Amino acid sequence: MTAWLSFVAIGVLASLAGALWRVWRGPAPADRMMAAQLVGTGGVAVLILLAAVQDWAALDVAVALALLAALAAVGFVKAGTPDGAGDPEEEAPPADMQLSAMTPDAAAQVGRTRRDPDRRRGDG
Amino acid sequence: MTAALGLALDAALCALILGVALAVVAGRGVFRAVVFFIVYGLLAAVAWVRLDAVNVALAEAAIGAGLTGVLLLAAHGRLRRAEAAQDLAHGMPWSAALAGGALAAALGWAWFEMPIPVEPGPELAEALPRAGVGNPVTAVLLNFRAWDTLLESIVLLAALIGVWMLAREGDWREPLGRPQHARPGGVMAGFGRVLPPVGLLVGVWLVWAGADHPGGAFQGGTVLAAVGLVAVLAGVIRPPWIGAPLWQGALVLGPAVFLLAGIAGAVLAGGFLTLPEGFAKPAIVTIEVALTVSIAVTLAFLVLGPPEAEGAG
Amino acid sequence: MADLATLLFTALGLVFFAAGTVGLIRFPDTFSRLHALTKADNLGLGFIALGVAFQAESWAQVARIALIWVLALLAAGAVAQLVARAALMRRGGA
Amino acid sequence: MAALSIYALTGAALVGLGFFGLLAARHLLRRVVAFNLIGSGLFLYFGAAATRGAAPDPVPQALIITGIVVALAASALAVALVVAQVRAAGRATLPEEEDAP
Amino acid sequence: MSALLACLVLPLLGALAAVALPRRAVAAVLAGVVALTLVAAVGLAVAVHSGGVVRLALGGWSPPLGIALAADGLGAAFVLLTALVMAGVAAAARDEMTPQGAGPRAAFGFWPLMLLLWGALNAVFLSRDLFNLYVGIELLTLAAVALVAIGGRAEAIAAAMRYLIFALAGSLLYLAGVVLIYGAHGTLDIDLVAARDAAAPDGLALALMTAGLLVKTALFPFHVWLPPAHASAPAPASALLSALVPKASFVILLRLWFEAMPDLGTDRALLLLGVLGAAAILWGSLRALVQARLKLIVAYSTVAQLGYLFLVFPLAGGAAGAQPWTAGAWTGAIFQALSHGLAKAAMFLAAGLFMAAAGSDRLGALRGLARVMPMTAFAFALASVTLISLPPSGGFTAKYLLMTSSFAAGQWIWALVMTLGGLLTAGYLYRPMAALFAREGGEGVQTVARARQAVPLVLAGLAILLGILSAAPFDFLQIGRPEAAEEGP
Repeated sequence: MTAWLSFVAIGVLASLAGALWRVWRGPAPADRMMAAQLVGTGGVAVLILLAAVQDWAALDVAVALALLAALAAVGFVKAGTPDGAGDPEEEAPPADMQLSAMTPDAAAQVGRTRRDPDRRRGDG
Repeated sequence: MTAALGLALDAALCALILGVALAVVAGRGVFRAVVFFIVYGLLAAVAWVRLDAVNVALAEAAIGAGLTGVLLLAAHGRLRRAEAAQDLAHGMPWSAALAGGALAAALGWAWFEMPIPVEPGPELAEALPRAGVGNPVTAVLLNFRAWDTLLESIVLLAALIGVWMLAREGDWREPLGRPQHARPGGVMAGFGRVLPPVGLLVGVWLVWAGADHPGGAFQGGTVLAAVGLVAVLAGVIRPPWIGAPLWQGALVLGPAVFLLAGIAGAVLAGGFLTLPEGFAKPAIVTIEVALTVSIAVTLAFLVLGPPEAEGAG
Repeated sequence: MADLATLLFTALGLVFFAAGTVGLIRFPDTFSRLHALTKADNLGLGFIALGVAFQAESWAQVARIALIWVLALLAAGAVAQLVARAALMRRGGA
Repeated sequence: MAALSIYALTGAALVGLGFFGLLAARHLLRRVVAFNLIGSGLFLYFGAAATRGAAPDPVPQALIITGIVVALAASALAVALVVAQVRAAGRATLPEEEDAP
Repeated sequence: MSALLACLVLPLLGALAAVALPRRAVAAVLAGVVALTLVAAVGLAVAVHSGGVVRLALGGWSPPLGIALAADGLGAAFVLLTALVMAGVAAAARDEMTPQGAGPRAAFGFWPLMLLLWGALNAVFLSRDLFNLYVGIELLTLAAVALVAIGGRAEAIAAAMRYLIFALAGSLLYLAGVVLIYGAHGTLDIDLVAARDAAAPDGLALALMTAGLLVKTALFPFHVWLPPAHASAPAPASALLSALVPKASFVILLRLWFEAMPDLGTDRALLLLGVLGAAAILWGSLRALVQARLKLIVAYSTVAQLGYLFLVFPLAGGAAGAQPWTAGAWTGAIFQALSHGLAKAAMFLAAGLFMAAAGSDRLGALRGLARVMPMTAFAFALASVTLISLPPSGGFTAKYLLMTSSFAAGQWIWALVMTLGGLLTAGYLYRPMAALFAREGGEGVQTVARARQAVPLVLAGLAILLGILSAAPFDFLQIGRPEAAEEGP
């Protein structure tokens, strides 16, 4: 079984090479991102396979990788928004983003989250 | 058969790693380099598992692929306007290629010339049972070479103060990082609410398991930092400002507990950083928990960057 | 029996990964690549996870494998949606 | 041992590639990336060296974890400096390296 | 032992307190930490003087498992130098680095960074473990780069960036050597490395570590990062950076070439280090001659003065063993490092006061300042005496020792370089002195409090005192001196 699982791991790695070609080519940043995402998923798959082959502790690595891949993905998406700090689901704001230029609910969001530190200060 | 397949796996993995590294260095475009670097981190984590170093694999997955990636991505998001500027040197920089090649060749040569040392095997085998924890890497980090680890936790603090020194004068009292925003009720905001509880669990588990299984303060702290960052990026929580007392306390808690434990060792057990046998495990766990808090907060703040006012390009 | 299940599911997983990669390389535009991809790689991971779960020595390991898959699914789903949106915005703006 | 040599030589090559990148890159963010590549390659080399004996030596693993964390701290400061540099000077290169296109 | 411990722990605890405590409490804590650490440094020196080398195995684990610390004459002397300079800088910056004076950002950052730098320096001066030294110099680097960045202006940020790139490249080269050492010998302890069975990659390891440390010490031709970095930091930070930081990597170099691997010091390698040092003396001095700003003159002077340190390698190093002149050369180089540290700190602090008074450090703006600030101008002149190596300063003793050794060793070329360097030093320091002591100018400048003017004077005076009392420090520096530099029968 170990041999077979190693073989599958090699196969997944080989398919990752194809995904890497897409990261290289692009052309859109979204292409690079999605391809990188595929590499991430593939890496997690390889780690799961290695857990069975070598050491079950590798599962913890896979968990950490999956979690951090999610963070990197959010970073990806954020980096793609006009001001680098937004959310593609907001209406496209002008390049020089100001509070006044935000959609009402986005402004409300900023206003709401801004109250948080004050509340914390009250607690502490 | 299995051995041959294992070797093939290693070869394939290393080929991918080298290809990715080449793409990082040689490809035009900063965004491409950053994306390839994140991919590199993923593959390196797999390589560490192959090298029977799960503790390192955890650190690499969390720090190399995760936090460093987000750090670079966020910076790239800021710098797009400056990207028109020059990316690589013009033409082929032969002297750089020569230097890099010589260094690689020298290290490659050294690999085959390097004898396998006997030390510190015997000393280690003798001392490990007295170290208080079952995970030998944790024993080295928090007992045998605790002074390294203590200094390292302070290195993080120094870097953070350095990052803060790059704030603009007028922004000093603002919350840390750029103001993040997301559509309320949207996918990203939802993400920022679902992921943190899961991540919290994983982070705490890694610290807890670290005493006897792979894991530890740095790995767990990094995961916790990532959790906080997701929440901040998704606009769910707002980061504090410099000088918020509770947070400043969290920053120094780990190094302070570590230093004070070290001094206590000097007073009670006859040496700085000496953990009395029998008391070593609770001491290590206490230090680890405090360190985890500080590491998580410091790393999250490091990635967020200096405080910045609204609307400042 | 467990070995057979492992064999079957991991093989299926590998097929899906390969298919995802082919799609990623061959499909003509960003959007179709995106759609092909998110389905294929998560199915691939799912099958591999399932296959390996048959080899697990304890329920804790199975639970961790499940957690990994859920995390990957969650991330991939959310990200696909956001990326599609971002790509759309960029295309609309250009 | 053969497998270990693969990793060690990969590590050595990574150090060389990273060093090349550090010297050849102009964009400062690329230099930060190259620096990380060097460190990572060095650690891989070290990790392979640590696995040569009968049982893996935990000391290098601990040192590598320390090194990874230190590298992150340095990277974070470097990235913040790049951002500040762009804000202050409008470009992501060092002033003396802005050779004419 | 408790003094050694206090030297390591107090600055770090102080730094943590400076981050966590509210602003008002910080001032009191700072004063306490600075005073106590100074006392501890003196205590350590006394302990080493009376009882010989002080050793400590951290955590009760002795090498190769644990990390060993040791305070020998060399280490204790640098710890004491650091404490003196730090105390001086703290006193000088007390009124400057406040929210009112320098803004909340600099006022918050300067104090913890200064203390972290202090902790890192002491950790490096006392450590016997190669990897621990790596962590120490990384802490040092990050704190130092952050101190440059406090300057805030575009040129300071570019200088900090350049500094960081060079320093990180240097750290990685050093680390590569450490990896090779551990890979081959399974130990990182300097004494165990000294007792190792030689292995083929040892030479490569030493070369890599040395290259990395040379970059960090800003030896010619790796010096380009230093002048802009030291010139664009705030004056108290510049004083720390120029007086102390390059000495840390120099001390590691001494430990490597004289204690860990003296067997690898081939004549050619030692000669190369000496030639680079000589080139640094000449090139740094020539560059200092043509600068128009005082801080840049002082910074290029650091490049030149660091060059003298490297003459120790051809004069005292090598596997050939002890020669009658090695003790003199070895001690001379350390004297140079100590007296340069004191004098350079005084110079940068004085430059800061001139800038505060005249609003600029262009030589033209400094004309006639000596009449308004006689004390500071006198301190600057006194520091110059040490750098030019006029008797009876510490700089004179240093160069006297180095010169007699070079004649005794038959390597008179170094003496020639030193003579030339002395003349050039006099040349580049003449220009700011001529401006300061000019008869006209100096009207309408802001006055600076006397207490602040006293600090550079004290530091410059200590550099002179080092020369007058040279016999006692000479003996002190022999405590725990490595065999390779031991005097012959």
